[in-house]
Amino acid sequence: MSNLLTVSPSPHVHSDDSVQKIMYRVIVAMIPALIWSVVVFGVDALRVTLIAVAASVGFEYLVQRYVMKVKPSVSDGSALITGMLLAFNVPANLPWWIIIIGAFVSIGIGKLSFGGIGTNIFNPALVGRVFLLISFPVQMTSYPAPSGSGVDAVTAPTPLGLLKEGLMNGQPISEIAGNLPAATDLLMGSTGGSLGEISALMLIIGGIYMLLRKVITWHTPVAVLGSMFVVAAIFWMIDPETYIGPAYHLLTGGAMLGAIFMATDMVSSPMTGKGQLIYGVGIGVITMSIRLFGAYPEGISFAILIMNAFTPLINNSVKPKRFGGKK
Amino acid sequence: MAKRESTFINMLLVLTLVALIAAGTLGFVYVLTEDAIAEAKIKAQNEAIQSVVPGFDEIRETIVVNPDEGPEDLEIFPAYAGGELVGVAVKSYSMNGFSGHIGVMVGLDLKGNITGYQVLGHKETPGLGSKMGIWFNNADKPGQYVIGRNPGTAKLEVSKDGGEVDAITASTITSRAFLEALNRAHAGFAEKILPELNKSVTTP
Amino acid sequence: MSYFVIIISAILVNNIVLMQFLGICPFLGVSKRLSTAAGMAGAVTFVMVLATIVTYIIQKLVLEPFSIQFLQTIAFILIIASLVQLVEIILKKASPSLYQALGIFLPLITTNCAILGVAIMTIQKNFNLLEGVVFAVASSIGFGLALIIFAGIREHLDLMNVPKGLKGTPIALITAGILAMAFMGFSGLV
Amino acid sequence: MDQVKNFTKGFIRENPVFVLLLGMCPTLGVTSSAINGLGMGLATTFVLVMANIVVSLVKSQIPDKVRIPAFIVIIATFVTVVELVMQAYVPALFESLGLFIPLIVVNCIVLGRAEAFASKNNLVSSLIDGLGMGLGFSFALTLLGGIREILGSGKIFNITIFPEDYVMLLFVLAPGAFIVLGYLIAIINKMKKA
Amino acid sequence: MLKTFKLGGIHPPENKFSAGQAIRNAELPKVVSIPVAQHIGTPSIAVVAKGDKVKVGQLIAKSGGFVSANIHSSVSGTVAKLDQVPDSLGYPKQAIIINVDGDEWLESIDLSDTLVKECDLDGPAIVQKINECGIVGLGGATFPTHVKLVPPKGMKAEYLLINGVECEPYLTSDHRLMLEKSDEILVGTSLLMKALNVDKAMIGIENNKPDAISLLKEKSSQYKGVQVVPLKVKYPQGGEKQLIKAATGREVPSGALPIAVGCVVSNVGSAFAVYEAVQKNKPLIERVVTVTGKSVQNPANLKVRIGTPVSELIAAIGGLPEDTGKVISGGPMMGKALANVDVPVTKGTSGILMIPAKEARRDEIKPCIRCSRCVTACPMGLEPYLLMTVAEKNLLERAEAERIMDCIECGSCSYTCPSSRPLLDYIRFGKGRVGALIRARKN
Repeated sequence: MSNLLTVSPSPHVHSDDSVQKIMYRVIVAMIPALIWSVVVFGVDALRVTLIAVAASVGFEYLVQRYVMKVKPSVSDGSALITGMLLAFNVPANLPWWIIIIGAFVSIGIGKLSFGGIGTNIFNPALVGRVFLLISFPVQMTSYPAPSGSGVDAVTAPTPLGLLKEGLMNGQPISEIAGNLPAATDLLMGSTGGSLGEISALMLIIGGIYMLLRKVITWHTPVAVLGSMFVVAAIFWMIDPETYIGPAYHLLTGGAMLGAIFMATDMVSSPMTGKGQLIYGVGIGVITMSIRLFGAYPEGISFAILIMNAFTPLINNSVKPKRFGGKK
Repeated sequence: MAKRESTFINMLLVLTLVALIAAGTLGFVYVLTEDAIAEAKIKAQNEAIQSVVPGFDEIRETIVVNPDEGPEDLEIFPAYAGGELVGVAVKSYSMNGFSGHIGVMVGLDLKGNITGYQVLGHKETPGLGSKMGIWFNNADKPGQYVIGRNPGTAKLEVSKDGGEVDAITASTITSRAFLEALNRAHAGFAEKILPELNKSVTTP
Repeated sequence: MSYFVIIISAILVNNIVLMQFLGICPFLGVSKRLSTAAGMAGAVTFVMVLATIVTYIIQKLVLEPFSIQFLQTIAFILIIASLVQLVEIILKKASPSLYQALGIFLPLITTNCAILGVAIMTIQKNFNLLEGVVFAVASSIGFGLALIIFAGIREHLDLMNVPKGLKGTPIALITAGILAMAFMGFSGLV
Repeated sequence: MDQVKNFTKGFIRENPVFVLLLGMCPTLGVTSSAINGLGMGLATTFVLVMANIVVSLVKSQIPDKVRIPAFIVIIATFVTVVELVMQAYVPALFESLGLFIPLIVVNCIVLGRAEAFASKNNLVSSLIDGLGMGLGFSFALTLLGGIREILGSGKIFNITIFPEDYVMLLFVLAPGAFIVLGYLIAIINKMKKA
Repeated sequence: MLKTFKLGGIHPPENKFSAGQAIRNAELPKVVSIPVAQHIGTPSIAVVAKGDKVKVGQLIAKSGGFVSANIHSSVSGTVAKLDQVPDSLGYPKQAIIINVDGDEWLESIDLSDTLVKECDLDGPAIVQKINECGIVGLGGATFPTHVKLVPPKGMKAEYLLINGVECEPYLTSDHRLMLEKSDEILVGTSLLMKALNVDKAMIGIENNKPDAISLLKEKSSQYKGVQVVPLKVKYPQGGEKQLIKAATGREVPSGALPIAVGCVVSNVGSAFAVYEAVQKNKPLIERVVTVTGKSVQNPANLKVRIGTPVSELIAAIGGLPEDTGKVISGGPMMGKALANVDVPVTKGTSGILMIPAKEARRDEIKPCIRCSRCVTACPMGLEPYLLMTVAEKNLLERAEAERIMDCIECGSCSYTCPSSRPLLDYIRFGKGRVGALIRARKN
């Protein structure tokens, strides 16, 4: 025997799945929504996305290389996703330096402080997003009007913002309803909002792709949207003049973006299907309490971060069904 | 020095002694600072009034009024200079802030023009609604400057509702509530102070 | 103030740990394991409610009638310290099993500023006795909630390779910061 | 005992906040600005020094079993003194520090130093220890407050550094306290090792 | 709906290249080296010495205890020496080395091909015969068969399960055996039923072997109580606990043996060996071995004498392919990589698999992204990602509480991990440590 044989423990074959493949599938799933945002907000959507992605990947590389002094892992594509998701969660007219701060917070505080990919408790893009929302409330809530020809000075409130303002003003829903965008607009996404959240349809297409490619399972999105639907429906039935119908809630305020792309983040969501159901219901209920009674009109970012914090507890108490039953 | 034994008598004695000395010391310091504390409190209130009503030397008895039968009474502090009424400070409020209650001290001159205001308390969103303390007090931006306006001649409203005041960016609700507090202050002034003034004008 | 508002406010909106910074020492110190966190939360609830009741009575029956409110701090801390001692002694005699569970946390509670803080806040907010008790219970639930979420996170982080300099307290603080950020979503809820 | 070392140990090497991780509640609670941090630090320093002095003076007179209650009374007395004095002469600072002034009484640094140091050492050492620790605490709070103030409101000691449009509000709010302190401790940890 | 087990499982590519190749006899080797430890349990004790003449089928090593098995000479010739020879991992192990001389069998062995259905022996006598002939589980675990046939006190077997699943990719030896020796296997099954005193037997076969299913189904009608159960294709269906779950719906409790739910599992190869032992008086001296691989031109199923060097099997299929990077004894999921190809075939060798160099090396280990694929894949309902971490951090008590000892080492987790993490390696390590802890506690 001239050539040496490799000796290693079993198994000796491996599926052809890899982290990169999973990450790139997520990116592919985001492309419809990205294209749509360019259609609606023009080149500015692209500008924001590029800055966010470049800054996220850049910070990941720099911090890993020079601060943590480890081998940079940017090639796995996770920083790219964080950048894209961050961009999806901000207005298309956000100044460049705020985007860069957001990317730094996402990657530096949200991800690398915990040790990098796979170790973070919270969804990094949401850490960045909520940080920006609290730090720069004006810039983060002045959404450009959808025009298709770049961003001009006109701002457009989000559908939920409109609703909240009307309600705060003491108007009943039947009076506000005239100002609210139609359901088709919400589905297609020609309203004000963050650049990736506006078109429920495009997000659902991406979600179906991820389901088919087994990047995500149905548990989290269904639990989030289902529980939101139930809570919204209960209040709507109690008083349709104060609480708008459940469909409106599902199609607005980043509910789809959150349920399909943010809450399903593998690292920060529970491991078992049952755990994901609990987690998703938690997100849905918290989102609805914030929307109906709190100060923030959309709420799902906060809800996901809060349930991220519960993920270790859920993993601890909701174990997979063991073979052979309980000991 | 030998350590004192932990006998019951010793423990009781020491604790009692420590407590007595402590109480004594505190009583002494309390008496020493009592007046200063009271003074500081009055000073703080006067400073708030002073910041909204210029040039007075005396605050006379507080007048309580509730112009719109709202959940809270307004307190009117009449400010006098040389025995002459020069303006009033009205402690007003609105319940319609983004997060509920907003308290504002509003200064009005004898014509009902706003001479100043100070936000006393609020729970508005930091960085958005919370800007009302400076936003409406910015002389460089006439559109949002409320000093000098008179809610009696034209009710203060945000431009979105057809009024003349520019709302805080992305905080229309807070702005609306804030202006409501100003209008309410003026209503209180109009109910209690204005009739008196008119009386004194007509009967010299 | 309605009881519901007090409860929501104390647990979520003004969470005693994440928003008011009270009880940080046990929050950081006793949140390493889930079981101890639960024990601490139980002990704190017990003492906090008891302390709030007793300090309230002292405030209304002694300090206010004699106009010696300036002795509040010294009076309250003595009450809490002796209360903790008393609870420890009674528990040891009456329920050894409960003492086993809560005993080791009791001495730590004297210096838990959440207890004194809640007692003083009950007076400052002009609560009546029942509101004070509700407030104390809700505050301790808020404390327990933060503590238990945190214990889960820290048990998880123990298994992760957190960068060396950030291991332990620093990453715990940063996590608490992000958690506090998330809890800000509840603002305006009451 | 080397009194210089005794004095300076509180600044970095045994800094009560960054290294000993004591007194976290006021550290996080009042540091929305440098001035608040400094005020709280100095108030605590006063209590710390006075309590250390008194404890070291009377230590031999106090039976062991009532040591802790006696110390608490002594500390609470000085806390109340601080409370009254601040209320009278710096009411604005008193208002902004709020609840955390009476809470000095449960600050582990104070009881900790009284118990661990003053009850075993002579007057001069105890005084210097209290002063060093107190100033170390003040330094930590001022630093933390300063960083938060610059990042969160663009000012330091109320002097504007950069315009308000560019500030990150989060840093003056609760989350900012945790995050900044977390990274500060990490940096100090790293410095200590180097 | 086809039956299968509920939890976890994966679908690796099957690659059963040799499924169409009839079993053929491998050439007689010149020298055999027969290890004295070819089974789980106590090693056997050699009863021959250097220079002794032996015949095929002659006892050369005696069972060393209750859980042990006799070993017989697979060839005729002279004992050259008793020596330490390297095993698959390169560790020296005691073996009997015999120089082959002709092919002279013991006269007591019936070498005819005639099917003998009838058997006069009673249960205990059958067990005795199986014990004498050194039959062990041929699926790979090599647990002595006679031990399984004597349930512990208070336990009663209800079902005999014959494992014809062969869920490992590449391997086809059981498949071929079922096609070519179906009657013998069925007789062997009946004998095992008699030995166990049960009246129900099920032969579990995965649905990717429809020819074997239909053949055995057709023939089994002649055997009372024997039923063929087609199963959905899913790895690791051939695991004892998974097979029981799939066929009977019963779950073996954690830490217990199949007999706890009234089941005894035996491989088809073992059933065939039982037939030969009881009806033909032939000890276990040869077995079918699949020799295959992606680059192997002529994959084959060879009937091989125990002790034949692996290198001779590789020579029999035309030599080691150029690109070979790894040679595995067994299947790709649970087999052992060989450090050299001079090691002998033992009773547990079900296949020799040659893996091309480009597939032999593992990918770079990346951090866990908590995708939960391993949790989904684990057929025991464990959390491999967690077990790996607690094993790595040496948190043995946590590992035990997370039921690390339940792991059947099927490798589904490592197979499925997108980060190429060596989950099973660490879990094995942890199992070793936790096992030692448990033993220490008992003592």
